Amino acid sequence: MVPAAPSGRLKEEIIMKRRLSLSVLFSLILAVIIFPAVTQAKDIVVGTSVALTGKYARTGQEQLQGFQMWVDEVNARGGLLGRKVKLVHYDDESKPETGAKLYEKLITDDKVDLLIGPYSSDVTMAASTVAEKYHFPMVSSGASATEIWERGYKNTFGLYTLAETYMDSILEFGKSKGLKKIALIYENTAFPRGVAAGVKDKAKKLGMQVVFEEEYGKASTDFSSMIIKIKSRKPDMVIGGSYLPDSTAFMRQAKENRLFAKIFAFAVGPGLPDFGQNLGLDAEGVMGNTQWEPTLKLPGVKEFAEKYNQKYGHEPGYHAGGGYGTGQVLEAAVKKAGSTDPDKVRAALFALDIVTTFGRFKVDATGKQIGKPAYAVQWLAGERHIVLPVEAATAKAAYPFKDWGKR
Amino acid sequence: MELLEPEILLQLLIGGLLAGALYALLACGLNLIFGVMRVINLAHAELMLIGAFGAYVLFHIFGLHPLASLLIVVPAIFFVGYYLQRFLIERVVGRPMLTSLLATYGLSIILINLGLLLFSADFKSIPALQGSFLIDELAVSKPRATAGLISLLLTVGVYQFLERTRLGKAIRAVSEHAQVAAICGIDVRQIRMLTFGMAAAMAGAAGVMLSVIYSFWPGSGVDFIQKCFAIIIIGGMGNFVGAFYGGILLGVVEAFVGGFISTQWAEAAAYLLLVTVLLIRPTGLKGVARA
Amino acid sequence: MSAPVCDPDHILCAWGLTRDFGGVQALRGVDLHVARGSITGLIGPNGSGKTTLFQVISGLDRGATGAVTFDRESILGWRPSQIYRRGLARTFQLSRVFPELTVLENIVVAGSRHDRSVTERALGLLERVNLRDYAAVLGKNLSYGQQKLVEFLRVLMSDPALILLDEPAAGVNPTLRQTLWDMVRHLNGLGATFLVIEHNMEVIADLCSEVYVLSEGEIIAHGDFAAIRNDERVLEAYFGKSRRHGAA
Amino acid sequence: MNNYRIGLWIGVALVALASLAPLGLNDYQQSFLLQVFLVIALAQAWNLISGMTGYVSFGHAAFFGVGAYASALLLTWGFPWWLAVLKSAGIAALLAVPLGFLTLRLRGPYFAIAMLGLNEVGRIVATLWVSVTHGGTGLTLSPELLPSLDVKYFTMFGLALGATLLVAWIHRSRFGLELRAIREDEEAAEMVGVNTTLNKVIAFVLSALIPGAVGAVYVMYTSYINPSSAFEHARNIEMIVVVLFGGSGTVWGPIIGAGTVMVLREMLWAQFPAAHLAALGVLLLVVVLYLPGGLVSILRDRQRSRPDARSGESP
Repeated sequence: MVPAAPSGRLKEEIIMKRRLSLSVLFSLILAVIIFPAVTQAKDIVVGTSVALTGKYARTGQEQLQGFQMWVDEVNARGGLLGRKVKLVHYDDESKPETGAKLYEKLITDDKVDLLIGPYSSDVTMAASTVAEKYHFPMVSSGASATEIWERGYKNTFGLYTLAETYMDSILEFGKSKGLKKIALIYENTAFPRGVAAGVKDKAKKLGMQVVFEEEYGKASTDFSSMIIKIKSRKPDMVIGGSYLPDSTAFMRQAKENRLFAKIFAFAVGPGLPDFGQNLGLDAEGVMGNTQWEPTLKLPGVKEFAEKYNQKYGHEPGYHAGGGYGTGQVLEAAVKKAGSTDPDKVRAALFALDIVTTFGRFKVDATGKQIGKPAYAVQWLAGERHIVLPVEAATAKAAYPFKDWGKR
Repeated sequence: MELLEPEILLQLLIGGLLAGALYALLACGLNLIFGVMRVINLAHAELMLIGAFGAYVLFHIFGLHPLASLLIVVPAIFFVGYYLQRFLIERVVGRPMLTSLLATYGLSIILINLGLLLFSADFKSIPALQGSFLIDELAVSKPRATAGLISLLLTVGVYQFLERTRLGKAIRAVSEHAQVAAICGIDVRQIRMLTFGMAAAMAGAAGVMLSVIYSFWPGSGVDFIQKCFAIIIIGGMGNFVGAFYGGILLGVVEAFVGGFISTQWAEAAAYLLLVTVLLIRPTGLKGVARA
Repeated sequence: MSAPVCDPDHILCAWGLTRDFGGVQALRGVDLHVARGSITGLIGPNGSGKTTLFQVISGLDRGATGAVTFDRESILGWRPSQIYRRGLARTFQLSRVFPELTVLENIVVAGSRHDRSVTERALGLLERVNLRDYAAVLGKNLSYGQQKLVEFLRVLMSDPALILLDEPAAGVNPTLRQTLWDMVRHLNGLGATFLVIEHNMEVIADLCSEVYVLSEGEIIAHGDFAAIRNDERVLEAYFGKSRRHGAA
Repeated sequence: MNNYRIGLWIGVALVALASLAPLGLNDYQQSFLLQVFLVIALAQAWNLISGMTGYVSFGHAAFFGVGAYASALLLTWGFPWWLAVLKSAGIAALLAVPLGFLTLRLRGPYFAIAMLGLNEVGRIVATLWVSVTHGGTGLTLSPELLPSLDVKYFTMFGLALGATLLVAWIHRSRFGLELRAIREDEEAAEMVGVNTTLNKVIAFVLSALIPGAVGAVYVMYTSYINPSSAFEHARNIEMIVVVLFGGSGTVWGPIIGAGTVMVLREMLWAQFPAAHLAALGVLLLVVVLYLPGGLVSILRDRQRSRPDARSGESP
């Protein structure tokens, strides 16, 4: 750390000049203080934040596209209460703290009329507290951890089937095949923990045994040590409380390490088209769950799926369906309330019992979804099919999972 | 306990060694830079990701196998590093440590966010090398084995280059005493550019190796750079061989902690190791304390 | 630890000081006694361990064994700041003013915390060496000679009983050098004791009542200048043919 | 009029403005200011240890995180908000005592990296200590537990003001002089009677106290905390950037830096998170390469290289 020698007179002058121009530049930056733009009073402004970057980016994007389709359609139909609907959205970077800040901004700065929740239970936990603070009802599309509705809040309304029930039908299926030993892995955040709690509970009821259980961090991409351990416990089923990137990485590394089980099932990941694209043939036979599929027989599903495919170039996953359904729920609630007054909208949401493109919407006194069933999917011949429950199935479940060596 | 079965221990060990070789490749480059320039390059992991995304682009546009893309990516990143040194790093050499830390940190933020704009935040992966070799009952992951061995070869190659060739000796001379080297007629500036280019190329190669093992996104660098810090502290700052052993050690420790405790603890291993080492030996294990 | 008793006439006593740097012995059992009120010289070839001895006595190097008694207290292992506050101050061979502190701050920082007149005193010292106009100049902007002088003034702030000077005149121009030696003499007159490392034998001869000669970590001679200048071993240490271990 | 007076008057004017601001601003603008104060307070804390003593900390967010978690837990256990703030600050400071003694033995890059490691260790503890922290899920605070926006605003303002005054006082004090001497040459400082260890540890503890309190108020503001938001690496960097941008080791630097960086962020963050960070990166490079003294050095450029400069004044 040797200090510079004192410079010559001329050099000092040059430095002074440079400093002057720099100071002008910085004062310019300072001068361009943009204070929040005023929103037009006549539009109904719907605010949301979704993950456009970070771990939940892929799913967040789908959800946002679902919202946007609803906004376009409702405006094409002449708007809501005769007013145009405008969507204000931000990127929460998959971070709960950013989500909380953004909902604060949406409510107090953008002064939105209606709120849609963020993607992931994680971010929703934080965002819902802000909504609660301002007594502002928020329809949450992408969250399903029961924990969210166990805090006595009155402003969070869920669409998704609860995380705890995600794996029920798959576990029952495993039981019917005489399987006993379960290896359970999950991310250390709200939703995956909810899934895991549900699995442990259900397994107990079914008399199955969790022989391996481990949490992992949100950024984990390396599961090899974990897989080596799982291998030594020789489980019949491997169940993951996961999102897309981790479930994909886990399956890839399972193959590399020749981990074998009769059933592989993951939350979120296998329900998305990307899972099959990324893993190719290795996705074959992997089970997962879904809130919704474009093949479901519900009003408007086919039309929505087609339009979505046209607009975005791929078939919608359940996050897109959820986004779209959320719009419909909001629409119904506002119509029922006859205004966008938060108190009236809240009352309407509590009272609502409708079937949207996404399925039935009915909540209990805490705002928790109780009307909607869960479905299990499986990747078969490069496509995603509903396999459980049997009434809604579009294909018969393949069993057991084919050993890596025999593919 | 089933974990103590030799087969599992062997699996963990192999996994750890292979991961360690990749860490070593990255950390040796970082230490090379520190040795010659006394600059801690916080953007080192982003140079690695340039390599990963390079391989990704080449694979998806030209269908080039990642191993083949090494031949294109590595020289390209050499030049990236060479000119980075010339136009940016050169200006902070010899200035206080904070200056170079912040300059390279600024560079790293810029690179990450350019990456986000270009590639979005989706996790990318290259489905090229997959599956495993079977040695008896032992499954050895193909991508990991390949990446580990190539990393090892490259690191050893660079080491031999530093030890044996004239240019390598010049680099070591500058690292040990820049002024004396200058007096002996070595073009120190040129050597610095070559060094940074070389270290960048090593990082780029590590990136290509990374791309066949893991999925990655523009923000993936953070974990790696922090692990590299731990490695160079353990191995001694500026010490090439130390960084190599440090990298291998971290890989093995992570694998065993992951195996015996949990993956979350494995992620913590680097920092716990780092803090412990600093508490026992304030200047690192083989450190040259030059502030 | 039972250190040998230091003669009350001696302000500083060292016995058997040994400093080992991983096999290289920089000091090997150094015995040194500095008489109260004296100006004692410390000479020896380059690399003989003079600066290491200063490092050990002033507490910056706490890896030595042996015993050091300053003013009847055993100070080996004390923090340098404790030793300084006890009344033993030193300067460095290469000037170490604080580059981003002003000259005044450079001097004030060495004063006692509770002394209200610290600033006045510091300005007074600057006055004496004609540096008062430089009070607000940053340390790094001084010439090297001025820096060495400021460093010397700095250690005077605590009224030290013993001052170790490590080549105080090296790199200082002749005028300032004279000012410096005059001040040393003046302070000595007021009762301060000095231990001085110096290469200029004329200065040593002129200034010092007693001289210690260090060679390869050992005291090979001591006494008045006349005595050591004729000592065989000293001559050999400086000019001798038999340079062991190639030490320069 | 001398610089000190001008600074004093500007300071008084700013304090008056900040105290009256809640009357004329909506909730959002008020919470924007709250965040500016947050950054100022953190930056001053960093300035106190790193700007003054030269020990560059890359992990001061560790104390922020500790304060945030302590406060979240204390609130859920029923403590009133002000007691939660005080206790959180105290916990952070207490933790800093042994940590200071351990880490401040390290020099240069070793200290910087050790602090970075410490921050990571904090994150790991918060992640793995599930029974207390709920691990990665984090803690949400029910709205009833939280004080009103005005209370949080003025508390954060108080912290920013307090931190600034503390730095200003230290700057002019003998303690500050000793810290700066340590920054310039630690051995020489020790050699002229400065107890460097004690001084460093005191500075370290003070600089941990502030983030502890700031974290405590922060969690009341966001009502949510998880390991990655409490021990966020970006927050460390933000402190450093803000201080360097404004001017390291000065009283006004962190304030000017915080103002500029926060306005820039407010313009960009919600719409263009990537662009916001990239801009921060460019800004950082510009400052580091062309303006090592920070913005303050533009405003006040006194090159005291000649004897005709005025005497007896601290910078």
